[in-house]
Amino acid sequence: MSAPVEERVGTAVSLRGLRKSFGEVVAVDGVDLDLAEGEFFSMLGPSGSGKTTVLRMIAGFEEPTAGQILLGGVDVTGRPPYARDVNTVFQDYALFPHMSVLQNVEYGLRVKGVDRRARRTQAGEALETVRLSGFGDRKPSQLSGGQRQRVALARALVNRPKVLLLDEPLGALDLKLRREMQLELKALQRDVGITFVFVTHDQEEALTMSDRIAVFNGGRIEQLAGPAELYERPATAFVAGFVGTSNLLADDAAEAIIGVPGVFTVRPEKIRLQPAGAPAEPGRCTALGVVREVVYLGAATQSVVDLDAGGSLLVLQQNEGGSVQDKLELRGAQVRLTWHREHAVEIGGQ
Amino acid sequence: MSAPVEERVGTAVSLRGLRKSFGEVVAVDGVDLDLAEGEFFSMLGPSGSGKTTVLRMIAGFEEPTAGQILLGGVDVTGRPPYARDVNTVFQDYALFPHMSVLQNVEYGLRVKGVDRRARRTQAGEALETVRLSGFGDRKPSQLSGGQRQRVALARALVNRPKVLLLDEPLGALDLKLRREMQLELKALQRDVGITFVFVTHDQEEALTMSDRIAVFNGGRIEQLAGPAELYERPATAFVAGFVGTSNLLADDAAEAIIGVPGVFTVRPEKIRLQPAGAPAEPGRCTALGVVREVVYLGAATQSVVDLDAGGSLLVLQQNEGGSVQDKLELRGAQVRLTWHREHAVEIGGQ
Amino acid sequence: MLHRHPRVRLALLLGPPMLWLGVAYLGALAALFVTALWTQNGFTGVIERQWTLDSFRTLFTEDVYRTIALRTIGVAVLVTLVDAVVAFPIALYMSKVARPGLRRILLVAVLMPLWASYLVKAYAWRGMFSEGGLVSSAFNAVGLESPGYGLTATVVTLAYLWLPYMILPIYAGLERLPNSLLEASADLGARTGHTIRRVIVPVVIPAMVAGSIFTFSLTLGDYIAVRIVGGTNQLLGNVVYDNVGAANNLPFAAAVATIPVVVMLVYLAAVRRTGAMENL
Amino acid sequence: MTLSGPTRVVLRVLTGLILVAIYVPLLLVLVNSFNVNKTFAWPPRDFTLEWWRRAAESQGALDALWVSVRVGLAATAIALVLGTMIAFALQRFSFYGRDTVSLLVILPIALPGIVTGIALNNAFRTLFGLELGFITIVVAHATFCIVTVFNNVIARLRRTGLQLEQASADLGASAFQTFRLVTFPMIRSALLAGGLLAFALSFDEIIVTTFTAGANQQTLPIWIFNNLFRPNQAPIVNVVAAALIVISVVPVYLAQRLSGDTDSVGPGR
Amino acid sequence: GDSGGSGSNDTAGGFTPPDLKKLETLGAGEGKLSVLAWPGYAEDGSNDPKVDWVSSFEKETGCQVTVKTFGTSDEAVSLMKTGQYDVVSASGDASLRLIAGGVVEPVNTGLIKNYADVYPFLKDRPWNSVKGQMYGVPHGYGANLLMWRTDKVKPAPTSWSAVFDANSPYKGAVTAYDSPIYIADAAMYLMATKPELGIKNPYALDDKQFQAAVDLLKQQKGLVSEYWSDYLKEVQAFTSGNSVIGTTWQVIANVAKGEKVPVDVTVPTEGVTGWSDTWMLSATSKSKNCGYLWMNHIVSPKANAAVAEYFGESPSNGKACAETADKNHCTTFHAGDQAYSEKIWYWTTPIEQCLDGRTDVKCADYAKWTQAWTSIKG
Ligand SMILES: Nc1ncnc2c1ncn2[C@@H]1O[C@H](COP(=O)(O)OP(=O)(O)OP(=O)(O)O)[C@@H](O)[C@H]1O
Ligand SMILES: Nc1ncnc2c1ncn2[C@@H]1O[C@H](COP(=O)(O)OP(=O)(O)OP(=O)(O)O)[C@@H](O)[C@H]1O
Ligand SMILES: [Mg+2]
Ligand SMILES: [Mg+2]
Repeated sequence: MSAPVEERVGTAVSLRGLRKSFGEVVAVDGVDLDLAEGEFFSMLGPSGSGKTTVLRMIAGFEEPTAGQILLGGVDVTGRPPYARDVNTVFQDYALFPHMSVLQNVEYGLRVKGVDRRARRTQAGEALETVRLSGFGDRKPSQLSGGQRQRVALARALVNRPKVLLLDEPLGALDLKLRREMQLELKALQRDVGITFVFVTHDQEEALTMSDRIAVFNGGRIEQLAGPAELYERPATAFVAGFVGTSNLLADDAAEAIIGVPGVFTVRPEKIRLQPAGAPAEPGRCTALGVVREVVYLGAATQSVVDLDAGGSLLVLQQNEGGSVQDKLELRGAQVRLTWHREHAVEIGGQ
Repeated sequence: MSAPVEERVGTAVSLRGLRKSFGEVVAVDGVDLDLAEGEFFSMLGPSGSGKTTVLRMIAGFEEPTAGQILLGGVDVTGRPPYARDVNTVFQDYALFPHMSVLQNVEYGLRVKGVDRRARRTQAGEALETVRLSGFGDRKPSQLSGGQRQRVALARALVNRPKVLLLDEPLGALDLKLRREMQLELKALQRDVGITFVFVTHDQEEALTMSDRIAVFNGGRIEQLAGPAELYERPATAFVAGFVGTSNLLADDAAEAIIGVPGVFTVRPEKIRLQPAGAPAEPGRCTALGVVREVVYLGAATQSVVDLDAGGSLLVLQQNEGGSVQDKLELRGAQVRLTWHREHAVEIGGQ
Repeated sequence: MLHRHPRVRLALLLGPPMLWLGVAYLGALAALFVTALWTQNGFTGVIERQWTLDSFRTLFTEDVYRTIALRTIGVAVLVTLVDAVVAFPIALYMSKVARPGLRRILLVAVLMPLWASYLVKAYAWRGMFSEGGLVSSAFNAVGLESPGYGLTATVVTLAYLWLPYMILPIYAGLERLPNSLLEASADLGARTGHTIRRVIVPVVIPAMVAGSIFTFSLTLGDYIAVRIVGGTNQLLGNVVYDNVGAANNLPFAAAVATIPVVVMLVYLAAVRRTGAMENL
Repeated sequence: MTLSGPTRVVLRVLTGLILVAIYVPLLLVLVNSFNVNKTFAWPPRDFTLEWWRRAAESQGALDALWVSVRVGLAATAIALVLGTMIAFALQRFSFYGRDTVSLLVILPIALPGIVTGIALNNAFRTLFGLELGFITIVVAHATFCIVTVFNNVIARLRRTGLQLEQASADLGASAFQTFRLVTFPMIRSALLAGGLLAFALSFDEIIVTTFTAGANQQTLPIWIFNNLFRPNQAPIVNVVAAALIVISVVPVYLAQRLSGDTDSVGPGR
Repeated sequence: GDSGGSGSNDTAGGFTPPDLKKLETLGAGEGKLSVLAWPGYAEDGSNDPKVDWVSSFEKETGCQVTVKTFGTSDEAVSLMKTGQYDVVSASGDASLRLIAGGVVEPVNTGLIKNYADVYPFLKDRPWNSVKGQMYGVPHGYGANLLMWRTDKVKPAPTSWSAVFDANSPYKGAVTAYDSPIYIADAAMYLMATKPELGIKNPYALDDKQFQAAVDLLKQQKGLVSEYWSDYLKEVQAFTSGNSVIGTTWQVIANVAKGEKVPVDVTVPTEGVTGWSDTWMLSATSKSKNCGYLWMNHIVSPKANAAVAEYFGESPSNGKACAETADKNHCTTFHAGDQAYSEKIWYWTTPIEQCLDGRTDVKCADYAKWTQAWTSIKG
């Protein structure tokens, strides 16, 4: 999906031992990061885990309690926001209500003293990039949510910042629009080649869009990896649970099924659901159980199976063929679950 | 999933030729519906399609311009909200901020004059149902989004209404929480046996939870069916696109691949992606093409394939085994797509 | 019952206040301005109900009334400007810098002078502007001549008296301005001056206009402060007062009173579009 | 951090200066209440407690204070009722003439006090045949106080919307129950803020009062006005004003606390 | 001599007052009395417990008194017209208007015991009687004197020219009384300095005379630092030095001297204007008996002395001089000094019919004076 970080030309953002406390609350507790130029980087984590605070420190709205922030190798830790070559797309867009769309987009150029004509041209191009040409004269209040989101994007991009910070920019949009905007945003980033730092608490969004993802928990980075590694090889139970469904096998069940004690996680889509009498396959772990619940999801069917060995597992089956009714009727049936040994990932218990 | 409507004892809600216009705007344009007792009924549709307006007319907040509303067979069209045996869970919960959780839940009983002790008991039970015992003394502002949602639910359920109306009750929650609440809500509905009328614009949510779904478009019901039928057999292009991804084959492409002219839709998960050289299988339609884009979604991988015959199709492949890298490397490759003939559903063009 | 008849509910809600404001208050105003078209017996002060435009003729032909009207409007404009300029920084500090605890204290500090008597405050300023008072000492200390009693003192005193009425709406307006807008401006490269000029000021203008309705109308109607610190100057309020309270010439007083009323109505009509009415 | 460091410093300094400018005259009043000079000549020759002693004995000041409090409370009560009614009408209904109504509400405060004063004076005497007195002061004050309540309440209604009331009706509450249990608690702090400002407005009003007060009722400002013109009484006026400033901290602060959200105190908002 | 003495002219105006009956016999008090008074004329101890001549009246007569004060004569007239007040302390520039408007009624002085002790030169004057019928009880009088700061104004002035002359060295520090009636001061000055105008009475000015007085005042405005209308303002102005010379009342001078301000007062050579106040009874009063009792009380030696001393004027009852706390009070205020009193042009309401008896011209009436006053101040 993207080239490994090492091949990149330079480092866009470096955070060194970044800490921030508000009185008693430690919001960010020692973060080290290097973001490559042109990278699409996501910060994923539950509410209150410190994502926004890191972003605000990069933008310069918040002074770190300790640590340094480097942009393109230059230490900008003490600088005010207007002296940093980064721009932000706010969650609530923060469009200036008294200015037209065009004036909003021009704003950054205007304060830099770019002359009127050049400003018009560049702002016009930016609006074209986000497919809003012709909306320049409207007031933000006359736009829909998705359109406002795009204006905010154009307003930031027109300045050609080295780094673009986005704090849950899609959080306020509805599902369908959000999906569309995800694709657009990703395509845009590829076109303009600017480093994106993207904050979200939606794991699907992070997986779909990012080159790399940092999973935050309690002010620290719990795991930093590409989407596939993060999903397939979660380092901790927290990551396993937060990124995808947590399907844990522990204690006796793990011992009985996998043969080793420990805590393991198996992704639901890796598990094959077969009639109880199906023959065992070599190289695959096997567990017997009873289907407690079947839910039709459209593209897939999800079943909850109570294992004879204890615990339960979620199983996801793509609805490629066969009738829905057949699948639903499995409720209460004895089944055999199998998966490749390698898909049971041992995680550092927590 | 649920017994067919005809077997049910009675009809909880009937709408007869319901219309509502606001000045020039026709928000609801003739809706006829019969909801069975104990049914989990969803209204799905894009923004502005009239879902909320229908709900508000059932609750009594809006007077219909024409048509009738029957609750349990009784015409309640002109009655004020407090004289209807229905309760509503609002999108933003509408919890009374100046009352504690317990006082919120007790409210309906209080205004009915239920004495203090009985009230306490019933409210306590309702809080237990939504797993919030022990939170009674908090103020709504001291709760998380999901907890507030459950209080709103308890506040409505404690009145044991015949019908519970829910207007995008999960819209404000984040993805993970929303999934959890979907399961809880569904289980709860099964336990209490109250008819639920559930408004959402999230198709996954509707498919997962409902007995039946009405798809709204422009103030009318476009299709009314169970989840599987809706998903597998969309009646119109609109439904096909709104419920799931719209994968359309039309004109020449349809003629070339399926052999008949017309507009067809194929769900991405029904399509098998094979090397271009793989042998054709009997009974399956086949199309050749080039992979334009591969996106890793965690549990599945989604590819966009440009067909040689024209147009493009989305293909969804469950990530059951195999390396992610292999899949991503298919970008640009020649592939063959196949699917069962029956999965290409002809839709009424629109 | 009522729920079926929104018109009835509306009538019940609006009826009493409209009787009060629309009938009693507007009626009183109308009666006053009808009086302006009557005349009075100069000696006994009895109003004679004969229609005449004499009052208005005097008002428009004598230069002195135009002079006084213009002076009064000038003072009102200056008072409003002084208040806007002074209120802005303190309102900005209260809403965007001070922490909630301090904010509350500042708000109380700003509101408290409203409870000290108007007259007493005006006399306090009289003391400060007198020879040897604080103001003249301060001016003399830097080698300037003290303004003494006069229009300057009037403007300062009135601005002081009406200041809370300007601070409160501006503060409320700034309070509603999301912090993220200020951050967005800085983020886009604007220094603070830019941000204030281009983002904060345009957004608080309606609030300032709302405050100016108070400062304007209060100044146009004042006749007391100018007598205390205004030296030999008089404002429209004095003319009205002298004619009604002193000369007992209600018709002429009513005619004079039409000037501030017209000024305020024109002003209200002009600011209506700014959304100031919502910010009062 | 929404404003840069230097700006914050500048703002802090300016705020300090403005507060000094606000409080120097008030301090002067306080100092003068101890000034031996009967016309509070500056600088004071000497200090005395005489005026405070005499003020404490001044029945006239106490009576006037009591009249002012009663007038303020009555006018505020009326303004609360009428202002709330208009706010509900304008916020909850759309009808022809809404703009006119909202203009009408602000008119009494937007027109100069002397105009309102002579208009009401003339109307009370000639149109309504009322004898000037307590009632007429209350009526006049209530007229221009309505707007502060109206503004606070309508701002609150705009912010809270209809949904809580619908939720209440949905749960079976009648219109009256909804008002008592939901609507009123929701607007309570706005009523408090608007009422406080209305009271303050009434309490220090002098111009309209001059024209609407009868023989037997003098409010505190009128008492002050009269006593400034009486030989040897002026210093006592300073005492009364100084005492008022000090006492007023209590209601203002309490109201701030009770209303909870600081932003709802304003001539409206 | 006759230079002053507006009193020499007994045929006031020549208007006919409404025909109202005076009370013939005194009955019992009605129990309450509403008083409209200059500040300091009816003190009930509520402002200063030591200053109280109302409580004793209430005790003696059972008439409960409420007091409303007014700031100018004109205010008094408009308040009296509301009919809410039973008695009023009217100055000469208000009284005729009250009489002509039928607001007050003739008074039967025979029912007022203390009337006999009132200085005779205060009785039956044009501002308190019409055609020999008294409309009230004379209460006290005083003059509008010239006051100056002895340290700043040298030599001591003897003429009003110090405040009227365009070349006055005290430019910017002159003060003048803020009322239309002040036009009479200018007219009086012109009477002496411009005899060619033929002014005989400063309250009876034909168009030319009136214009001359107004022009003089407009010119004076350039000298004026501020116009005063209350004690406090003038005392403060003289204390701070914002004003150093101007018209004043004796009481103000006394207060200023009490505060150790170096001031002095004089009756300039051109004469002075002044006031003589009269208690009058409302024609629509429902408490007329209490009103008579009040009029009797207020000119009783004790009360009359108390008022005169508190307010700072000459009592109208000679016996009051024995009751003043300051034994020099009557001397200071020239009480009973008929010659001094004759020098004062007492405030009288200017009306269209010239008060000096001319019938060939119309004189400027008070409404004109008011509008002129506005244009003088500009
Ligand atoms: N200005 C502040 N003052 C005090 N505490 C703060 C402040 N800003 C953030 N915090 C605290 O710091 C912690 C981290 O907050 P932050 O906003 O960075 O989380 P987040 O990961 O962005 O969460 P969310 O997904 O809810 O936006 C939280 O506990 C929060 O309460
Ligand atoms: N009170 C109203 N006045 C005028 N138009 C209204 C009103 N309420 C709804 N409408 C209009 O009626 C139509 C249907 O609105 P409705 O709220 O029912 O849609 P919805 O399906 O619930 O949409 P959403 O998903 O955005 O909530 C819209 O066009 C809307 O603008
Ligand atoms: Mg955040
Ligand atoms: Mg809706």
